[in-house]
This record gives sequence, structure tokens and C-alpha cells, in this order.
Amino acid sequence: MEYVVNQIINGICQGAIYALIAIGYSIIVGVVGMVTFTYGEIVMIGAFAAYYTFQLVGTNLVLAILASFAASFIVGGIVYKLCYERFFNSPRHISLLCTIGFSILIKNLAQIIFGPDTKPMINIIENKSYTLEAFGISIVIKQLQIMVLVLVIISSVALTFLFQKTKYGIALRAVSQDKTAAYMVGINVRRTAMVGNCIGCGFGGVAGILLSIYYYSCSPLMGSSFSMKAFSSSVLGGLVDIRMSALGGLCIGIIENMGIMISSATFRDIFAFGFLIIVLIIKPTGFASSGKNRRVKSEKG
Amino acid sequence: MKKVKNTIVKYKLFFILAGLAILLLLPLVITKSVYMRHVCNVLIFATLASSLNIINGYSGQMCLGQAGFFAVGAYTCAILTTNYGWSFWVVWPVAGCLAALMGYLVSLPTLRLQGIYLSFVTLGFSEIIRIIAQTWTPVTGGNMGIKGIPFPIIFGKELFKPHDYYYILLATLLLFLFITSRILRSRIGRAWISIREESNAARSLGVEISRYKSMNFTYGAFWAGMIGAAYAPYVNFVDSSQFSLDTGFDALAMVVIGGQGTLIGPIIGSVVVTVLTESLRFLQYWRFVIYALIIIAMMWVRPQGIAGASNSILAGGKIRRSSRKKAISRNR
Amino acid sequence: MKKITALLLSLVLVLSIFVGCGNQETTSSEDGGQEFKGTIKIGGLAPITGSYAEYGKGFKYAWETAIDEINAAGGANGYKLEIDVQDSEGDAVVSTTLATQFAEDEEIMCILGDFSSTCCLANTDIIERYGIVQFSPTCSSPVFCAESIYNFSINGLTSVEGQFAAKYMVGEYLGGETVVILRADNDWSEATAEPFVEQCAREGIEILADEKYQLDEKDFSSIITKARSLDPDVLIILDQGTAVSAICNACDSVGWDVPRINIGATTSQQVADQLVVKNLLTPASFFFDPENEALENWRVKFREDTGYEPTSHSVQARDTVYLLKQAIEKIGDGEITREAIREGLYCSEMDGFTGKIIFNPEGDITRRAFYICGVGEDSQWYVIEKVEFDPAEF
Amino acid sequence: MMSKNRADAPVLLEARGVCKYFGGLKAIENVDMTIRKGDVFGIIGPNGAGKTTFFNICTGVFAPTKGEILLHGENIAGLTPEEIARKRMARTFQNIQLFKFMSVLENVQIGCHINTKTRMFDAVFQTKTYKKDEQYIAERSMDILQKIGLEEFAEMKAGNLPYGSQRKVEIARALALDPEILLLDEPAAGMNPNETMELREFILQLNEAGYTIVVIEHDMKFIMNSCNHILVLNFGQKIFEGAPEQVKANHDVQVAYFGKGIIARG
Repeated sequence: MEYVVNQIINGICQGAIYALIAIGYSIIVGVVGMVTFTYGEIVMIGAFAAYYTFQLVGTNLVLAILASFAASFIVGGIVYKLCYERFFNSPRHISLLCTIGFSILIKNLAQIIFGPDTKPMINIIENKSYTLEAFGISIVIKQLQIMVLVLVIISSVALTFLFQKTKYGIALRAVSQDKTAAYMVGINVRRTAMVGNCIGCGFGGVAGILLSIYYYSCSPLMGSSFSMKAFSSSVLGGLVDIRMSALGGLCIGIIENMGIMISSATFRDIFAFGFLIIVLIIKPTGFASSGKNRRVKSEKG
Repeated sequence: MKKVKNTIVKYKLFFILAGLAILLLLPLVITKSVYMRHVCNVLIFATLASSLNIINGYSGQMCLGQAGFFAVGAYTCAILTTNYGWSFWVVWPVAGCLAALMGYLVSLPTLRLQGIYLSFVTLGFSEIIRIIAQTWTPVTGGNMGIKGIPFPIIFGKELFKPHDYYYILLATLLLFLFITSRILRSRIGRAWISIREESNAARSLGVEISRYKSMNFTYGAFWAGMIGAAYAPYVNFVDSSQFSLDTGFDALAMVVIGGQGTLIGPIIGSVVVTVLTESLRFLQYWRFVIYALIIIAMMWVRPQGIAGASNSILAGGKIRRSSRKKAISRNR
Repeated sequence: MKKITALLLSLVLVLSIFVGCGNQETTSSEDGGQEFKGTIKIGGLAPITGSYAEYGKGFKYAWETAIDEINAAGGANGYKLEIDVQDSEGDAVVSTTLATQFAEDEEIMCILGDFSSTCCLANTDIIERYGIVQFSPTCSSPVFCAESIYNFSINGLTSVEGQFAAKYMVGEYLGGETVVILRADNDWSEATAEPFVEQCAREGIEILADEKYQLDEKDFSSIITKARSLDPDVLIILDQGTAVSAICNACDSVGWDVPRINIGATTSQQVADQLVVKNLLTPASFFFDPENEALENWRVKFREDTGYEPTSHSVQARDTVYLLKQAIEKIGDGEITREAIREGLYCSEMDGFTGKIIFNPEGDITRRAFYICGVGEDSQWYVIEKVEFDPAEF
Repeated sequence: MMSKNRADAPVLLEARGVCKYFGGLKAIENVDMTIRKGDVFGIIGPNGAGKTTFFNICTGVFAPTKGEILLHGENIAGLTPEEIARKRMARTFQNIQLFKFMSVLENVQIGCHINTKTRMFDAVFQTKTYKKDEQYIAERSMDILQKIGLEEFAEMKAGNLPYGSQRKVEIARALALDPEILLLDEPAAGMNPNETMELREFILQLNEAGYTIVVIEHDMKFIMNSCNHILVLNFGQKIFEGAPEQVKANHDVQVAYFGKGIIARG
């Protein structure tokens, strides 16, 4: 019993990590309206920005967060200019291939610039764990896991608030739903989309710091596996819905850990993808209500 | 321009025969088997990209998991020839059919899905196939893969040299082109294209889009399986890392760079990409940087690909103003 | 018009590529005014890009510096050595293509590499057909050397490493009775785990679980929870690189201080650096001994030139060049052929940086001593005990 | 026009108590309709009356929430568009849905889909069936283009044609199905008066050639001059069905179209 509960807790924490990266992903997809394969590399850029900040100015988390937000924000801007802006009216596969190309570009440039080896990130945040005793079960939670979990909840609530209530957020949503209509009511579509995309990327960068601290390392190739999981979580949540994407991430994390509990860790991805495919077959738009993503759905690939 | 086109049309047969003669005699010209291997790689990727083009280019579905079907073909061939001693010539069509069956099974649930959701399911399928290949050790050899896949034997001659194997791969590609061009000229091909262009209209004309989409998927998967089966003995061993998503993405890049929705496009794409990545090998990381830059530049300059027509739905094309005016004036 | 532009564009592209081909010839060595009898070309296969890039770059560096050293000292048997290192990407298909390329080039006398067992095994068929030596610094597959007379490796059989760890480390040193194995799902770990498990059975050590995980696994909390619920005396980690430290750190972060033994990464500085709590043991056939001056100088130079710490893999790569030099010297005045080099390598012996190397008839080497190493609080590896043993006892 | 013998003609398409609700919205409420062979049947109504929705129910795009659609007495409600097309019911779209990047000829060729039976095997080996089919398609599509007067544009991309001609291509494509009943969704939308006139002539020609035609239209004049029977919808409900003269005279229709005030004054 204790074992099962601990595994569920593990699943939730793992899911929280997926959720964290999925949130940034769904902001980007929501605002730009196109799917991206560069996101994992953006996360990696954020992690490296933090790594070099720690190297240069010492363990200053605030500075590191600023640095990686800025770095990812800028790279996000480049991605926007290169891969999206020109292709808003083109078939989707064109910008998709562009993002694949850009991801290859960043991955290899990173290996040239940062070197191919894995860099250690340790002792940034104290490695502590808490043991809770309840109903005769002892549950072990790491401090970092709690941090990630809290951050996911705060950011999904805050971002939802930003999108629902603020003027800027409403403009972002308008752009994400119908670019032509948004243009007609006087929204600067290109700039809004670009800033929205960059915010999503910046958020991905910050997620990158947490990831690298959580796993004590960063490497130029760290992005690809996370980007697949972010992509899965986001698809599960209906691509554009931030809270649903976070929920999707949590679900994938829990399902994976349940799967590992009954079989082997080698099947991790089979559980994740299998679950996702089954959900999509039952409900073709993921968790989100089907009306919400008509736009994404109806666009021809 | 028109003149050139007319000449080509006029001497079509001549050009085809000349091209065939060059292709058949190529191994005599290229003596080094290293270069022949590159030529063989081009042929393999050309066929794989073409099979993807069937799905992406002709029926407008967005499949990202072609590596999965490729893997099914390759593993079927590897397992049956190595562990069960079947002849390659028997296994070959079997592998194609098994991949086609997979394609059919994947197409069933995806009929309800559109756009990126469909892409995702194909992508997930490809990953699942790869992980199964990686973990099902008793059958697929797990991480060790399957080694020593026997080379096909024809008239008592073992085809282990790239110079000989070239003909198998060439035959596959030509057979593919022959059959596919015939299908595209029939109502089946037209139905696929009509689904790509305007699926609602196609339905209103009685085109059963579910049936044709899944037929399209099955057909595309069949050829991916066929070339997969031909690929396994060529490289002599298979392991799961050969069928990662990157393989699928490479095929996609070839299709798009060459030109979606044209028969020649994926072939041009695979020539360009293979020659590029092979010849820049000495640049190490920089060659991928250059490869990536070329993909992006290509999408900027010629989104329809080298061979694609600019006025096609696949290029996001707009109807050309000039020709439109002409039509209007002619109508009056 | 547009079509013509496109055609021209693609033509220029293809042409520029061929021009690029033409420039491919790169010469990396300078003649120090010395007279050589001739040049011996060597092909090098290393994963310079891809997930093993770190090791591949180390290979390239070690090979090239060793060859420069040899050439500066008058060459091997009066011949100048030249190496052409190609990037196999850690991809077996690429590796076979490159191996064919080398094998077809009659000037290439020997192939050094590749890094991973998968690539090496894939190349076996080709080198056998063309009769050229494939000399891998790190291939650990137990079947590799037996598969062809042209295959050589100086990694040492991993089976011995596993058996050693079971008998001397778990059994004698730690006195554990139950173990859980965590390992990466690859052929190497498969080959290492098997003899380990067998030896455990002989020593009366109980294996509670043998858990595999994917190669690019990042989050180990679930398998650690699983392992912890079984409460073993010792945790065995069969993997290389960062995964090892990641597993240890994940154990520590939930406060589980079980003794851990790693087989595979040996005394990797990277692993030591990344440990939060310095609690890890490893059997090592090789140890960066600060007292060995030549080795230490080499290590310092490596770090200066590449910007990161060498692993034992690079040291092994260096030794392959010197073994090759020795083999060429054995030929003496005879003609340098591929076959002659194979004969020169056959059953040869040498004192290298990695200790005494003695090839067995298969072309592999057997270790006769291992160091039990542990990480100190200063993130340095220390030798706890040197154990000499007779491989026959397993 | 043909109203005298209309009652004798057999019933072709019939709607019985058809309802369609989108959530709480009642788009179509209890509509009946009877179309007989040889009709030029008009469906009119103000904007948002549910004409196109009703059309979409008839052609299978939506399944009705309640009620039956009978074609030759057989219930076709809930069938897919492609199944309904196979029952020889062809349609055009309000917003033209041509295969814009294909030639006019190819557009029509795709229309021949259900009248051919080439299978993969036939296509690959170019069997008799394939040859017969291709010959049929070639002849049939050129024939239709000639009839419609588009043969000189056969090789042109359909999207390059002017609006009026695009409508014609859409109709030509529908005719290639060899339909018994042809449903035209606002065929005159966006046409100038000249083009509208031509279209009217064309529709009457088709009718004489034996096609039963259903037209949705805004243009009252167009409907009154071309149809022999009219269904009037408003707010998803049928308010009247009858001959053009009766429709003109009907009070409810006038109220729906012109508002109460104007009628009272007039």
C-alpha cells in the first residue's frame, strides 16, 4: 500500500514536470496556431543560460531565472521570425518542417558552442526530502518536487488569469482564435503573436532551469525527450488550453508510473503514447471540449 | 520554357529510355563501392520518401510516423530470413503486406482525427513500434538488434556488393513509380487528390473518404514496408535506433524539399539531402547546421519544393492573377 | 521561368556539394624535416556527433595526439602515421558505410574504432570480407573478438568485471546478501548483467530484482521507489555517464543511503562531480593515478585542449595507437600490409597507460587485477583496494 | 407551369417531421416537404431561416435529431454524404467548394466516381474494367462540359475561372454523378443579373432534360420565375408550401419577408 501511494506521488511529481513544460508549449501553440518541434531546444537553451549564470556569478537563482527567460525569449523571437510569421497562410507542414529544421540547427550549434558533454548542476537548491506519516503510511516527497508542483499550480492559475482577464491576454486569445478577425478589430496581430510566442518560450526556459536542477545536469540533447512529452501532454489537453495541458501532463506522469509499477521502466513511453492514442480515439480533441479547438482541428495539414 | 516542355513531351519515350539506360549502367561507371553505397542510400530514401509522399502529398493527411512502417518491413524481413531461414524473395512481399496491415490498422482510428491530432497518432505509433523492437528481445533481438541478415541470392549469386544490390533497390523504386503512376491515373488517384483538395466536396460526389483515406494509408505503408524489407539485408543488420523519429523526419524533409504531391519530388529530395549530408561529412556538426539552414531556406524560397508547382494547394498557393485575368477576358 | 530558376538552384546546390567533396582532403600533420620511409594511413571511426559525442571527440583527440607524438619521435618503424577520423555518429548504418569506405581504400592499412559494441559488431562482416583489422578501444561485447580474426579490442571482457564485482565487492568488501540491479536497457548491460547474476548465484547472493530502464531515462524516482520497497543490501547500477550520478542523487534525495556499486562508468570524473552525496563504488581496471607522471601530464593536456576531463575510454584509445605502432615495428623490413598488421597485433603484449595489455588468441584481453575505487568528499576517485585475481577462478 | 400534372408525378424526395437541434438551438423544427419527379423545387426564407441546415440534413452532412428523409420511399436520414451521393442525389455548395487547383476537366472527372468501378487491381494491370471506365469518364466529362459550354476551359485550373463559371463547374461536377435529383445551394449568389438570367435558363434546360432540381435562393424573382413548387421556411419552421402564385398571395410569407407593418399598410 505504502509502495503504491509512493508511486502515485512519484507519478504526480513526474507529471508536474511534464505539466510545467506543457504549459509553455500550449501557450505557443495557442497563440501562433502552429505546432512546433523546437520547444525542447528552447528548454535546453534556458537550462544552459542558467548554467552559465551559475558559473559566472555564482548561485543566484533570481539572476538565473532572468537570464534564461531572456535567452529563451530571444531565441523564441528568432523562431517566430524564421518559422511562423511568413507561413501563417501556408499549409501547416511548411512551418512544421521549418521548426524541425530549426531544432536540428539549435541542437548542433549547442553541441559546437557548449560542447557535447553533460554539465553538472548540483547544490543549487538544497537536496532535502520530507517524510509524511499518515494512516500508517510514510510518504517521501522531495523539496524540489514540491517546488515544481507549486510552480505548476501557480503558473497555470496565473496564466489563465492573464489570458482571461487582462486586456493583453484577451488580445492574445483573439489572435489565437481568428487572426483575420483580430486584425480587423485593430489588434497588431503579428506583434501580439510574436510576444505571445516569446512569453511561451521564456516560460519554457524557466522550466528548463527547474528541470536541470531537478535532474542535476544539462546537456545539448536534453530537449528532445522532454519536447515529446510536452507535446503529448499538450495534445492530451487539447493543445491550446493551458489548464488542460497541465492536467494532461499530470495524467501522463501518473499513467507512466503506474505502468512502471506493474511492469518495467523500459515501457515508459509505450504507456504514455498508448494512453494518449486511446484517449484521442475515444475523444478526438483530447480533454478540452471539442468546440474550443475547432480552429486547430479544422486547419488542414 | 514552353518549347522545352514541348520537346520533353515529344521525346518522352526517348528520355525515359535514356534515363533507364543510364540508371542500369550506373554501377559500371561508379567503380568504388563506397559511392555505390551512397547511390543505394539515395534509392532507399527515395522510395521511403515516395511512400510518405503517397500519404502526405496525395491525400493530404499528415503522417509523421513513416519510420514505423519502415521498421515493420525491415524487422519482418530480418526475423523471417535470419531466424526462420525463409527466402528473401518470399519474405519481401510478406513484409510489404504486414506493413500494409499495420497501415490499415493505424488508419482506422485516425479516420476520425484531423490535422495535428492525426500526425500525433502516427508519430506515437512509430515510437511504439520502435520501443517494441527495442524491448521485445526474444523476437527482435532487443537492443542488440538482428545481425547477419542473409543477402538475397539470385541465380546462385549472393548479392552482397552494393553494385549488385543496387538493382534490387532500383527495381523497387521503378516498380513503385510504375504502379503508383497507374493508380494515380485511375479514379483511385483522383479520389485521393480530391480528398486533399476539398474533402467536403469529395464526399458530396460520393467519394467514400474513410475508405480512400485508409486505402491511401495502407498503400503508403505497403511501400514503406517493401523498402524496409529490401533495406534490412542491404545493411545486413537492424536495430531499433535505425527507426527513430529522426528517420521519419528526414523522409519528411526529403518529400517537402523535393516537392510534395509529385512523383519525382521525393526522389530529387532524397538525392539532394543524401548528397548533401554525405559530402559534408568532414564538417562534422556543421554539416547538420548547414542541412538545417537549407531546410529553412528552402521553405522560405520554394515552399512547394524543387519539383512542386507553385500554384498548388500544397504550396499554400494563390491562384495566379495573370492567368485569372486571362480567363476573365476569354470568357467575355 | 520559375522552374528554370529552381532547376538552376538545385544544380548549383549539388555542384557546390561536389566542390565541397573535392576539398575533403585534409592533412593534419606537419613534416618536421624528418625522413620517413613512407606513410601508413589509418582509418578512424568515432561518434563525433550524436549522443556519444563526448567519447568520440576524446577518441579523435587521443588518436591524433598519439600519432603526432609518434611521428615527432621518428614514426613507427620509420613510417609516418596518418589517421583519417570519420564521424560514425554512433549509428551502426553510418559506421558500416564508413568502414566500407576505409576497407575499399587500399591505402588504409587498419581501422581504429568504433566506440560502441553495436557499431563494431555491425562492421564485422565488412572487415572480414576485406581482410582489414578493426581495432576497437572500447568494444565490450563478449562475442566481438571471437567473431572474426580481424577484430581486436582492449576493453577487457565485461564478464570478468561483473564476476569481480559480485565476488569481491558485494561479497567480500561489502558483505551484502541481497542486491537489486538497475540497468540501462542496452546490449552492453545485458552482456554484463548475465555473468554478474551467475556469479551471485555461486556466492549465495540473492538478486531481488533486475530493473531495466530506457537509455535516455531522466526520472528515476519510480524505479528507486520500486527498488527501495525490496530493501536490498546493495544497489548495483549498470550504466555509463550521467545516468549513474542521476540514480545516486535520486536515491539520496529520498534519503536512501544504500551502498551503491556502479559497473561501466569506471572512474569517470564527470560522474564524481555530479554526485551530491559521495557514496559510490566502482571496479576499475584503470585508474588515473596522480603518481604516474606521464599519464597525469597527458590528462592535464587533454583537459587544456578539449575543455573537459578525459575518461578511461580516451586513454584506451591512446593505447590502441601505441599497440598499432608496436605491431608495425614487429613487421620490420617486411612489406606493410593489412595482413601483416593483423599478425603484428596477434597475441602481442604492451605496457600501456591502462596497465599491462596481453592479447589472448581471440584478440581480446583479460584483466588480472581490478581496483575497488570510491569517491571522496572532494569529488576525486580514490583507490580503496587493489585486488589481484586469477580469471580462471570464475 | 407544370403544376397541372404535378400531382401525378411520383414522389422522389420526402421529408417527414424533420427536426435538428444544436444544443438548445432549434435550427429546424418539424419540417415536411414533398418533392416530385420533374419538379424545380424552391426553398426560400429570410436569412437564418435554416435553409442550408435543412439542405445539409437532406444530403447527409447532418443527421436529423428527429424525423425521416425518404428518397424513393427509403429512409436516408443519418446516412453519410457519400452514401447519399451514391443514391443519385447531387449537390452544390453555397460557398463554392471546387477543387481549385485541379483543371476543370479533372473536377468533372472526379464527379464520375460513383459511376465507375475501377479497383486497385484494375488500375495497376489496366484491365478491361479500367479501360472501359476511363473511356466512359473521358467521354462523359467532355460531353457535360460541352453541354454547359465550358469545354474551352477544360484544361484551365478551376480556381482561375470567374465566379459565374466556377458555379457552372460545380454544377457540371454534380451532373457527372448522373443524379436523379440535383440540389443547388444559392446558385445565383454573387452573380450579376445577366449571369442570373443565364443560370435560370440553364436550370430550366436541365429540368427539361429530366433532372429534378431543388434550389435554395434569396432572389425572389429568380425563384418565382423558375420554380414550380416552393417551400418557405422561417426560424426553422415551415410556414408555407405551394405553387409560386400561392406563395405570393400567402399572408404568412409576406409577414415573414416584409414585416407586419408594411403588410398592414399595403
